Amino acid sequence: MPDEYLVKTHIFEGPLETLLSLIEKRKLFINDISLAQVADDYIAYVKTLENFPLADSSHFILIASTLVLIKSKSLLPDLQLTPEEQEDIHDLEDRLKQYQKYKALSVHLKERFGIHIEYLRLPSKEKKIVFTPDINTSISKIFETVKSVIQNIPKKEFVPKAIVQKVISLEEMMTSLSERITKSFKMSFKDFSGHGKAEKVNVIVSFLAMLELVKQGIINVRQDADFQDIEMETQSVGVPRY
Amino acid sequence: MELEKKIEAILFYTAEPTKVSFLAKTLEVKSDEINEALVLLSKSLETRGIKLINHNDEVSLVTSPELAPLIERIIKEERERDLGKAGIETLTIIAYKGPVTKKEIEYIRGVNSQYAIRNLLLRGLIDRSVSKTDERMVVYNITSDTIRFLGIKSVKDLPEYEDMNKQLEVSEELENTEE
Amino acid sequence: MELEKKIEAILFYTAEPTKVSFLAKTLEVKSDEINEALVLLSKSLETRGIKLINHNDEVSLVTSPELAPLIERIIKEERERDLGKAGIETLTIIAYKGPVTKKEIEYIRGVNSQYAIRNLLLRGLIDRSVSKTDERMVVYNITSDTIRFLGIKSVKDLPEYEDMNKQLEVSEELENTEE
Repeated sequence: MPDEYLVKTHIFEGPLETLLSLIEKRKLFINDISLAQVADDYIAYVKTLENFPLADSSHFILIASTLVLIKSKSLLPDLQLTPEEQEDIHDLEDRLKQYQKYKALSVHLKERFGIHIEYLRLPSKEKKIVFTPDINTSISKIFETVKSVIQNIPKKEFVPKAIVQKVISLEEMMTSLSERITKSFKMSFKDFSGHGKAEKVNVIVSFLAMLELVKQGIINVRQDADFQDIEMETQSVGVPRY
Repeated sequence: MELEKKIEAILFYTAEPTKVSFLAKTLEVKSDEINEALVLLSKSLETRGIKLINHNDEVSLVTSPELAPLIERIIKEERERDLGKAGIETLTIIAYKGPVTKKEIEYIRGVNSQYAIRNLLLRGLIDRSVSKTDERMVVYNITSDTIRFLGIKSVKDLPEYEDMNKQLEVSEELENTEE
Repeated sequence: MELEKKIEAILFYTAEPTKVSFLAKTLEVKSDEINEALVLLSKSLETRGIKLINHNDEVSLVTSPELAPLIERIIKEERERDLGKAGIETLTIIAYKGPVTKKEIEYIRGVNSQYAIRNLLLRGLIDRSVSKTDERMVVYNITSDTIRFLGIKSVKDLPEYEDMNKQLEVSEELENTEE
């Protein structure tokens, strides 16, 4: 295992922990408003985690996608969320609240653990050793046991090999988006994101990238009706700011 | 002779966590009677240098927590104390929420908790058992050793323990009615 | 805190006859004070399941003499008890892998094994010795009594010994790959 991994894991914070610390830094309560507020900071952090070699990076991206939903909803109040998406949002709030609670409780344990240990009596020498096998002390039982013990030994590859599908990075998506928009100033979000074909995460990252471009004033978006495709066009054709 | 005297002698002799059912069988009384006697024994030890701890139907005699510095003066080997952040967090969830599955722990922490769980198992701070409600599920609980390391008499002595359990029950009820 | 509480905790913990002079030194008081406290302690234990004995200026805590038959019964119970899953697994690993350290056993089983090892030692199924390659390490082997009981001449006669022994090999760095 490369040393680099070890170093990284020591400073590693999980996605919920990251998100919670962003909220707590701003002294906010956990709700959709505060989550929308910290979404950008969180995504900026996730960007720094690119090429993070662990399965956990997918946890980060999935939470990022829920945050994008929350943020989109706050920017576009008319945006209709599916019951599944609403559930995702509710779920994230709930998990964060639980995590916050346990994190606070863990302070109590940390303060107590190993400080005032209650000691058992040492193994007494007055106990006499008497040879007392039991019914299982037999060759056949021992042979049967050794086989099952060997089967359960943790494999040397204890680290879960990231079987994560390659999730398109935010950066790549932004570049691709701005390039394609300068080529044809009008295009639809559906065409761009490959909605229906691409992974859900990629669609969300596309959407996020689009919102980011709107914010930076590079493109305009228009959605004529709920659930209809979103039209994107550049404000100043041929003058990309990148 | 009073039951609590006999229990004290047995626990003194065994010098490790001992099941209430074993005491009942050996002393030929019901577990309820053992539990009543344990309450009396615990009370009578209040002013003494040793204490009774009770966890998951296992009891043991231990030195008083406030005497830890004294005992440590006569222990030769250094004790490892640092569990790390992941270890403490995972132990907290298991202490307050146990019996709990790996999946539940990971849901709350938002990260893979395999190493943290394994490390706690190796240190004897948690144990693994089959869920009482679903035999296919493996659940984790803290051990009597954790109680000793925390310097408490029972998991109920943890700050906010009762509150947490009440809250958990309420949220579980809500979940059930939602379904 | 009262001296007798401290003395009680030390005697409880050490579980062997302890010199009054050692108590005086550890508690940083005069031997006379220790002796006075011992009288008080002895008195407070009168109604308890444990007693203080003082022999040639060596003191220790023991179970009350009138409870001796009870303790005899416990000893018998302990010896007749099944080894349990933890016991048989630990014995198996020591048989196929001995000489083996506690840490290796725990790494292979994935759980703390101190109580299982202690029980196997008391039952005379395994013994402990100092490693030939590293004097600071304690290693475990099955006893010659166990080998004889199994009806073999040496552990090498266990089925598929070489193969199983190799498969029980654990990697050098044991743990430490923690979060």
